[in-house]
Amino acid sequence: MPVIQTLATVVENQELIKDHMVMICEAPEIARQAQPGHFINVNASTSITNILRKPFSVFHADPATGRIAMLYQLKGATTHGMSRKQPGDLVDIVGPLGGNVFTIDPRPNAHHIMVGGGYGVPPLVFLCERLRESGFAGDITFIVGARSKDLLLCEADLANLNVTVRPTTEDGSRGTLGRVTDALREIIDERSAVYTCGPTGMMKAVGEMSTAANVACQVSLEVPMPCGVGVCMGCVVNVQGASHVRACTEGPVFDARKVIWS
Amino acid sequence: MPVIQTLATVVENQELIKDHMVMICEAPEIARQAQPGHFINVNASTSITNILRKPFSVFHADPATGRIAMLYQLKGATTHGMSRKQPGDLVDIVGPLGGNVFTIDPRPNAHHIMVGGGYGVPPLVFLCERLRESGFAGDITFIVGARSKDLLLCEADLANLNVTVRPTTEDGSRGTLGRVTDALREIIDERSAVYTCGPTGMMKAVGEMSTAANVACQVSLEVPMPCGVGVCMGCVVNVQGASHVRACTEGPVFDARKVIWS
Amino acid sequence: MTNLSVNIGSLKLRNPVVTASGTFGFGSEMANVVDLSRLGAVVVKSTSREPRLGNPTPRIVETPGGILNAIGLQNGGIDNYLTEKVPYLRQYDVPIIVNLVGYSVDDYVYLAERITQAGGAEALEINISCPNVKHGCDFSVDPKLTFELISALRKVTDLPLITKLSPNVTSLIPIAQAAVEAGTDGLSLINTLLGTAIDAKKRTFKLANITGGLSGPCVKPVALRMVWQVHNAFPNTPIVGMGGIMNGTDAVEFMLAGATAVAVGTATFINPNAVIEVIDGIEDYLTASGTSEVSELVGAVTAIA
Amino acid sequence: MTNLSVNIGSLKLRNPVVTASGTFGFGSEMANVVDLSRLGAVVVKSTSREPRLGNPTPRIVETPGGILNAIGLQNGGIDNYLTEKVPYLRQYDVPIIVNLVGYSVDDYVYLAERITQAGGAEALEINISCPNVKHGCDFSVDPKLTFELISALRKVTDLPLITKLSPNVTSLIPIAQAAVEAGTDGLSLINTLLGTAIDAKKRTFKLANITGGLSGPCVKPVALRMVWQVHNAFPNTPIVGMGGIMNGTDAVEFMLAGATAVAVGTATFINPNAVIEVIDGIEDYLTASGTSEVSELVGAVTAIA
Ligand SMILES: Cc1cc2nc3c(=O)[nH]c(=O)nc-3n(C[C@H](O)[C@H](O)[C@H](O)COP(=O)(O)OP(=O)(O)OC[C@H]3O[C@@H](n4cnc5c(N)ncnc54)[C@H](O)[C@@H]3O)c2cc1C
Ligand SMILES: Cc1cc2nc3c(=O)[nH]c(=O)nc-3n(C[C@H](O)[C@H](O)[C@H](O)COP(=O)(O)OP(=O)(O)OC[C@H]3O[C@@H](n4cnc5c(N)ncnc54)[C@H](O)[C@@H]3O)c2cc1C
Ligand SMILES: Cc1cc2nc3c(=O)[nH]c(=O)nc-3n(C[C@H](O)[C@H](O)[C@H](O)COP(=O)(O)O)c2cc1C
Ligand SMILES: Cc1cc2nc3c(=O)[nH]c(=O)nc-3n(C[C@H](O)[C@H](O)[C@H](O)COP(=O)(O)O)c2cc1C
Ligand code: FES
Ligand code: FES
Repeated sequence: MPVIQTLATVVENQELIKDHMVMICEAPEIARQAQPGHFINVNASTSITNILRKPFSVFHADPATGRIAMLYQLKGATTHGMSRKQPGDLVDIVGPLGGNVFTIDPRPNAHHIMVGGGYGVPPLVFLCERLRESGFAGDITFIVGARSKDLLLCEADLANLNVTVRPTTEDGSRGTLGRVTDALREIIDERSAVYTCGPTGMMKAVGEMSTAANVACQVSLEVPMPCGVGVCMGCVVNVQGASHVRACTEGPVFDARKVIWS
Repeated sequence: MPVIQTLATVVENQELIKDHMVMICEAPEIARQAQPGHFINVNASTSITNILRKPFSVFHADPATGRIAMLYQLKGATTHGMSRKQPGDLVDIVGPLGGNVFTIDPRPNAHHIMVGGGYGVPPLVFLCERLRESGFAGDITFIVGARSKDLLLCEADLANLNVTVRPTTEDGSRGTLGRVTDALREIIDERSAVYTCGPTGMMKAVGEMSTAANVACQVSLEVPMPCGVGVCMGCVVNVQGASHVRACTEGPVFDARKVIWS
Repeated sequence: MTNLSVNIGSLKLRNPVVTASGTFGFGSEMANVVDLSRLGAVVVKSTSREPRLGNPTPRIVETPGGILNAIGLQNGGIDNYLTEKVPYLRQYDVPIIVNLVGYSVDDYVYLAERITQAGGAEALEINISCPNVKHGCDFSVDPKLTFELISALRKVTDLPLITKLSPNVTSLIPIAQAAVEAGTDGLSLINTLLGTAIDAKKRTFKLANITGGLSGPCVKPVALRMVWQVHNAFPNTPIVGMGGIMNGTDAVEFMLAGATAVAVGTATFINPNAVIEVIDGIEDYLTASGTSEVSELVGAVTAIA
Repeated sequence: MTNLSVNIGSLKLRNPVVTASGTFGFGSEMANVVDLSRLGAVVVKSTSREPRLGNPTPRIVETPGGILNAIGLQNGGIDNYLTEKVPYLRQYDVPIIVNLVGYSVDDYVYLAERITQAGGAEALEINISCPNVKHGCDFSVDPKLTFELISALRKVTDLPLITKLSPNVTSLIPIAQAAVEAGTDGLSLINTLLGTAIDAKKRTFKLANITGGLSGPCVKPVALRMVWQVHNAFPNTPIVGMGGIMNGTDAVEFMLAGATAVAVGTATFINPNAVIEVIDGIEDYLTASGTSEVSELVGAVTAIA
């Protein structure tokens, strides 16, 4: 799969919730290839102290329109640079990147359970889209966690996908009071296929609960990725049976049972 | 005179002629102090290869409105950064800078002759404004040189100042055919007081013609000015009787007879 | 028509642009981004006798105008290199330069013999200068050790030897001289500058290894100075110049300073296609300046009149 | 309330922030920008026995994340310093640290005696490390010469001696050790890294002097590493840390690495008020982190758990 480097034209770039924005841009080649779990390396920093690209998950990719979307949280130089882009501006991106993406549990009666938090939600929304596009009509549950209700992401996107959304908030301002695992515990069973992306602590807990329940769980790891293409060796993680494997090329998606959480 | 460092609000930033723009911003303190010959150090580069401020002459300064204007030619990182500023954006400026500015020949019957080229024109326009504001009603001639007529700057500004404008173009597309010195030669006499700013070669020729005619001529030198405040010793020039004097603090305006052209 | 080819000893490069060791993997990673057969040569990641796991993470952090890395020479070892990496690269019409690293002269000699016998490279880059491993710098700061090492290698291989120098020394001349007298065919410089970064909030170092090697645009002025000094001292020894090359103009600057070839490293992280853009940039420069032979640039810089 | 004061030998600074020699003139130039009495100390431009004209222009060029300078120690000489610069600075309640440069031990001794007798400074910074003049670096690369120089100075003055080290060496430790054993009260580092810049179009060097000294944000990782190494080797010798400090956070990083005080240089060119912002930034950091004494930061960096 060829990696595309392109100056994509920004079509839309708007705030979704506080400090979180969605950028839509035109990148036909990438839109054709991108799958849930793939990420895009963005070069948008104007600060001399940040010269590297930063990775962002593919949120939507539409081969028909040739457009892709990224959902980003305002953090540092790159995301602030992205936030200043106007429709019509160009954004320097490389992608789709990632050697191992989400693989759909093929069981027809599978209950696909997405567990997402923060900017871990978008790739899982993309996965739900592709599940439905693939003709899967069965159960999909999306457990989305946040500190409070105004930080919950993407409920709108999920509405149209006939997905059972189970919000959990740590302050109980919406949905289940507590953590995503509190919601997961209630529904996990042998039909479950769990996919998770979000804060590392959350993914670890979800992975362990799934493994304990003997349910397959795929986690999309977040570690700094200086190059994103497998040549810098800066993104290595430890997995069962192999030390220092590259998260960008062996991952970012890993089998939860294999991950050694540091 | 205190040097002001401020984030000035851009009021207007528009193209004047090809590759030349005028930025107007709000800087009351600077507007109050600035005199013709003063310059402003602008920090607007977003390129990691250009971390220093760059100097720009004061084009207009209005204590009443608290606004200053700079006319800039698009060259590198700083000027391109300036060109992207929208009204309402902030621009990081330091000024007014310069230890020696234009001094007006006090003779009531003096014939003030400005000789400007390229972005050397704006500080001389400012000087004409101040001459008229000071109540001087006598003769002011402005010799403005350019390669061809569409590169002539600021004729509009001068129209209202009862200044005799003598354009010279190297292709004869407007005014006198030839160099500014061809126009100067025709009018220079003992009443003349010459002030010049522009390409170094032009200033040298104007200075030498004035000196030969025994007429005082003030030149505003252009050399790279890494700090603009007199501490880096990077801007030094040689003048009669003194080697390596700082153009930013002893100048930028010098007596043409003193300058040793390298 | 411009002629881009250059020679390093008996090694002919179709153009002066190679990859910097450790920034291009073993080529396979980049084959879906870059047409490898356009490169002057592929310089692969440092290869050692045994596989190495390298340092713990974080291994790379950003600094003003550059990055610090402390990978610690993670690599699969010589067996893996010869059985997996070489066959893959041989699919492409591009010379391989393997970067060798060891703890002792024996290690280097063993590696050179294995590769020479197996035909596993067109040239050997001898890394005596990695700042991120213990003893990594013993050779690079000691002319005597450098002379011993290169002499020993010269005996066991006819492959062109390119000795990679460390910038973390008072003067590169004695080290370069030792390598030249021992029969090195070329010199490559610079490796990374030893540095560190600190997280003020956490009051810890940012790298697990504490110190790391600085690379990227920020080091270019130091690298250019060193290339120029070494070229002046040894005008007949080809230099592979590197350190912050981001585009064709940077590459031309290195050649004017005295480099016969140039390597692109950190730039590849920011711009996966950088190495190709550097080749095209050099060609554009030659055309624009009416220069027919790229070799005319080598050492052609002069003082301001 | 936070306590910002630190000591370098017998010299008390109200806060750890001083100006870097050669980037703040003799103070007078900056008096209309900065309230000099807020500074820990004013470190003035290198002063020599005779006036010096310095190098031809261009003297300063921009590089990625920094600048190269080759001023060549232009200054008015010791007489001018004592008759004009000192009386001016004495209008302000701020310690003066004069940076001394000479060709020989005699020069330095002469300067130290003149200044001590005239009460022309509260401390002497001994510049043995300017890369932009011939012989400027002889002392800085030779422990024996450094020992001789500092010993000679120690005999003729009771003023605190701060020896300024060059980063262009394989190891700073032997030089630092020589200065410490000869009785220096403190060390300041780093001076500039030797580099060059080339104009590809013109095929000339950009600096009239060919080489220059690199400073600014780009050198921070190297400077931090050196401060940390020297502090580890000589934990009781106060260090004035510098190299790319642009804000309070940078300054805190240097103190965590082992600096007792910090100097702001190139930042002043970009932001004339930088030195004040650094002072305020350190104070904010101390308040935010609930640290009462700035001295608690010195050398407090630890490895990642
Ligand atoms: C596979 C993958 C997918 C991702 N998808 C998304 C996404 O869809 N949306 C989204 O918003 N984010 C996503 N991220 C996270 C995002 O890439 C980072 O937050 C990125 O650093 C933001 O860039 P920035 O320049 O704005 O902030 P930065 O300047 O990078 O700083 C962000 C914060 O992270 C810290 N930091 C940065 N780099 C490092 C490092 N190397 N080591 C330690 N700390 C560091 C900084 O100190 C700062 O506190 C993803 C990350 C990965 C690995
Ligand atoms: C007192 C004074 C007043 C000025 N007033 C104006 C004005 O009113 N309007 C205006 O448009 N310009 C003015 N200038 C010129 C302006 O400051 C420069 O052109 C400036 O370099 C433009 O900045 P930049 O970042 O856009 O371009 P840069 O990135 O600085 O590059 C511009 C060009 O100049 C070259 N250059 C830059 N710095 C140096 C250096 N140190 N040595 C050699 N070459 C160098 C570059 O190579 C490039 O070709 C003035 C200069 C001075 C000294
Ligand atoms: C992440 C990384 C890993 C590197 N690994 C090696 C290596 O294994 N062997 C080696 O000789 N040099 C290694 N280097 C140094 C580069 O080959 C090169 O000398 C240096 O980065 C300067 O070039 P640049 O500024 O273009 O990156 C590495 C550099 C980086 C950034
Ligand atoms: C233009 C310029 C002139 C300098 N002149 C001197 C000098 O005269 N004496 C000296 O010891 N250091 C001199 N230095 C070095 C600085 O004092 C300081 O060591 C170096 O710039 C690193 O700090 P910085 O990155 O904050 O600038 C000079 C630096 C610059 C940029
Ligand atoms: S991010 Fe560079 S190897 Fe994975
Ligand atoms: S510009 Fe720095 S001294 Fe004149």
